[in-house]
Amino acid sequence: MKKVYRNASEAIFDIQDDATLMLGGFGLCGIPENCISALIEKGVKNLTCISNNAGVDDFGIGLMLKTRQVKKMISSYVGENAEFERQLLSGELEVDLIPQGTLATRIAMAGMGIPAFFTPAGYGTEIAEGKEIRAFNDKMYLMELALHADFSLVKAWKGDTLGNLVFRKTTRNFSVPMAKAGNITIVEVEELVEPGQLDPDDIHVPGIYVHRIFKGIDYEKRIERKTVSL
Amino acid sequence: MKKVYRNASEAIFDIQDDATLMLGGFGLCGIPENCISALIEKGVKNLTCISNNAGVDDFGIGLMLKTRQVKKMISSYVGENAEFERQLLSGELEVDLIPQGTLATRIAMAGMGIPAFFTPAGYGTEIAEGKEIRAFNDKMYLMELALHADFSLVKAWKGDTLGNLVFRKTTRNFSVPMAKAGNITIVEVEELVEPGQLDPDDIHVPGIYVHRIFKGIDYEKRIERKTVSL
Amino acid sequence: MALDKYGIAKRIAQELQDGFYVNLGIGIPTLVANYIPEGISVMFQSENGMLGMGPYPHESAIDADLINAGKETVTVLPGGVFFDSAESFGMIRAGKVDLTVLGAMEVAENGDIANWKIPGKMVKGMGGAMDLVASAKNIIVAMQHTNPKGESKLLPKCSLPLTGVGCVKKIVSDLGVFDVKNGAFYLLERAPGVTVEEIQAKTAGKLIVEGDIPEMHL
Amino acid sequence: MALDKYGIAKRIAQELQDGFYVNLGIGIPTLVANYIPEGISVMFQSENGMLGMGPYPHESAIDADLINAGKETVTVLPGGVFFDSAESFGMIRAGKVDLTVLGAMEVAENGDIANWKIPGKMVKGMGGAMDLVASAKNIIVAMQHTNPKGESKLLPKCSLPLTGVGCVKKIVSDLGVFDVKNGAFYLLERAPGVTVEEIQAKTAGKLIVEGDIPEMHL
Repeated sequence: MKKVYRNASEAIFDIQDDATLMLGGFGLCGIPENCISALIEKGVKNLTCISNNAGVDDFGIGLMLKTRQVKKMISSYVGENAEFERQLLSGELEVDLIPQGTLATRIAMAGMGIPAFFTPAGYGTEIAEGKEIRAFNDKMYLMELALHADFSLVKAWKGDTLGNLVFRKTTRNFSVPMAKAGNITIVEVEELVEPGQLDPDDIHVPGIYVHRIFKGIDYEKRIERKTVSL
Repeated sequence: MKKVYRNASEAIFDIQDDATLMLGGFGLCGIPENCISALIEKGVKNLTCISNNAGVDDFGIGLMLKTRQVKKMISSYVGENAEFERQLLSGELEVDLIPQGTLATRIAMAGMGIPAFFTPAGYGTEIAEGKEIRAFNDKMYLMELALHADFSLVKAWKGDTLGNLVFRKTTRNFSVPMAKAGNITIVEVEELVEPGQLDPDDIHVPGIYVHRIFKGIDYEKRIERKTVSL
Repeated sequence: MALDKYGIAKRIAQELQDGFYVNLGIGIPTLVANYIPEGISVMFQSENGMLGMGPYPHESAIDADLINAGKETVTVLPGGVFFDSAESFGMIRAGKVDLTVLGAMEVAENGDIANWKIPGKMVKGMGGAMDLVASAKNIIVAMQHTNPKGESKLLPKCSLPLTGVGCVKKIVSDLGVFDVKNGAFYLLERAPGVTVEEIQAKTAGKLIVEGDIPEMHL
Repeated sequence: MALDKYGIAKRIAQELQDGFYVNLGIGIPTLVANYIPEGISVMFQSENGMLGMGPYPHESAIDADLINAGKETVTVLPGGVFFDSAESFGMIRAGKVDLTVLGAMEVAENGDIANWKIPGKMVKGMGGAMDLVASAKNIIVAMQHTNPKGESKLLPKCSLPLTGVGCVKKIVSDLGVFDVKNGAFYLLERAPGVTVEEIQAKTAGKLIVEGDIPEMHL
């Protein structure tokens, strides 16, 4: 099993223009900072990015928007950044908005080998247009499809060399289902350990889903909304 | 939040004849021993039991078969016990056999609020008879429905008074999806602790799914097939 | 006098029951957490993956790995638990959350709600709102009774793109408390000093006023 | 001479590749774990909820909470991980398991497999077999070439109720190794000392013999 890479650039070596990527995180919490930097350095273009949010102007996916590498965002909530809004309004950027639970579940279903499922979210709204509608137990549901990507880019807290992952607090968010859904899953971790150092009862993502792993560096962990109690 | 009960008898107080129950465990591993004893003591009849297996002659669900409390088993693999076979052949017992992954997933979907999904398991077999068949990406799938129960009876290793659960090794099996699926989920634990004593990163079943919890006693943990290395 | 946002939050907090799991939306709903009635215990769910959400952290305890669905730094209480987004919406869809409180731009007398999109304006997305309204057992809308132009937000029919259909059970506005049922708004309580006539004047949808309508106690 | 069950397991073990995640069924497939080629590392998945399954425990290390899908006490290797049954079949269905080895009562020349039910006999259930055969990327069947009556188990069409359709890619029997493709059994290797004629005689389904068929190396 040779899953360990030296750094982000090496781990993303085969991501090409026009690729579809899943990027873990919620807001700026738990985003794959190293992979994003490496994508910018590599300069791949026309990316379709599946990510719950699109970062802020000078951090996260916002950085890739600045460099015009993103063709399309598939998200539930965007527009925390001015550049995003500008590109959207000018037609440079496509956006596909999906209810957050539907987005998370479509990704999770890809990782479970389930091609389609029914959810009530969006019934009776414009989200339902063109979708199959069906009643179960007198409640109405839409059929939604599993969402796949060429690569999943995910940041975990700890990982071992077999790809077993542990997350910290609310960083699990979209990162866990994305890690399981990627055709190729690339994971950056704060701490890379040997097999046996993680308790087999406490692993959030089994290594079988993870193709590449590397120890990330220089985590900034930007906070989007700092709120405090006095 | 008042979820803590003193023992199994008190926790199962409202389980009545003709109830549908999910019972956690795989083989004899991680079965709700205390709840099974209490059901036998209570003598409720005509139960439909959803459980991957049906125990052995003198342990687990086998004990409830002996007392003729089970009308129907919904399982993936049964017949490790003579009494089971006798009742089945004599027509006293109904059995609904479901592929193990389909069974686990139908239960998991109930816990996720997804009424129906597509799986390839059983396509082209007698399991597919009467089911909706559909192709996705040139592969054939069956539509399967979420599986619900009146009560889920589950054994965990540790739990806190809010119902947060932690399992040990391969005892997670069907117990985790069943704990999330029950209309009323009743959990027995080896160790009952106060909120805050379980690491919030290491909980397998959040307490929101758990309605009742009690500290079990006298665990035998029977081993079905003892195999050793010399 | 019409309620301010704190008053709305305070009145909604009276709907909390012991043992409830509650999801609070962004804005006024978030304030509800400050007014939990004494003697009861509730757990807050944040749909980005947490149960047992606590107050904002002290400066020294800020943790970038611990935020709520509004992307604010928060804390976790003893007995809290973290999970991923798929699990989070799984428990929401399965009806495990007892109460959802969220804001709205418009509510219709049949319970339809619109709160995510205004045609012609930059659309930021629905976030988790469509999942929440389609799945929650019990939804209370916290909102101003009228928009900045003074137009009623309680309508015969929503004019904006819908977030969900027939799902709102109760509204607490700055003017009163309303059940939404049988295709109408049933006035239950008036804000202190607000008259039935004022509420009637500011409610475009079908309003039912049965008997004497009490003032709310805050 | 036809292979015994250890020989079959040994030959199948040659199909393992470094980094493979492998699910081994009950019976002969379980034995494959004893013959992992040197220099490669594989992880065994047990569908009751474990990756990194190790050998049977020493008497002193027996743990009732740690069993495999055959309900036998086992161990977990460093880097192993536990999960629940839904997750386990999720990874199976999603094609994350590289190789599945299982037994069969019958295999048809189109890749259909029957291994769970004999009409008229007590049916114990399919367990995880239907999920595994419908989902695995690569399925090798380990089996005796003929049944106790001497009848071929490699058939034009299965006579028993099916477990899955068109899914078997390869068979290792006591007589040889076969690819299953294009509606036929392609003979790849003979067991030591077994002739093509014997294999031909004992194979009821369409058998393709192209060129010189080598003996297998064990």
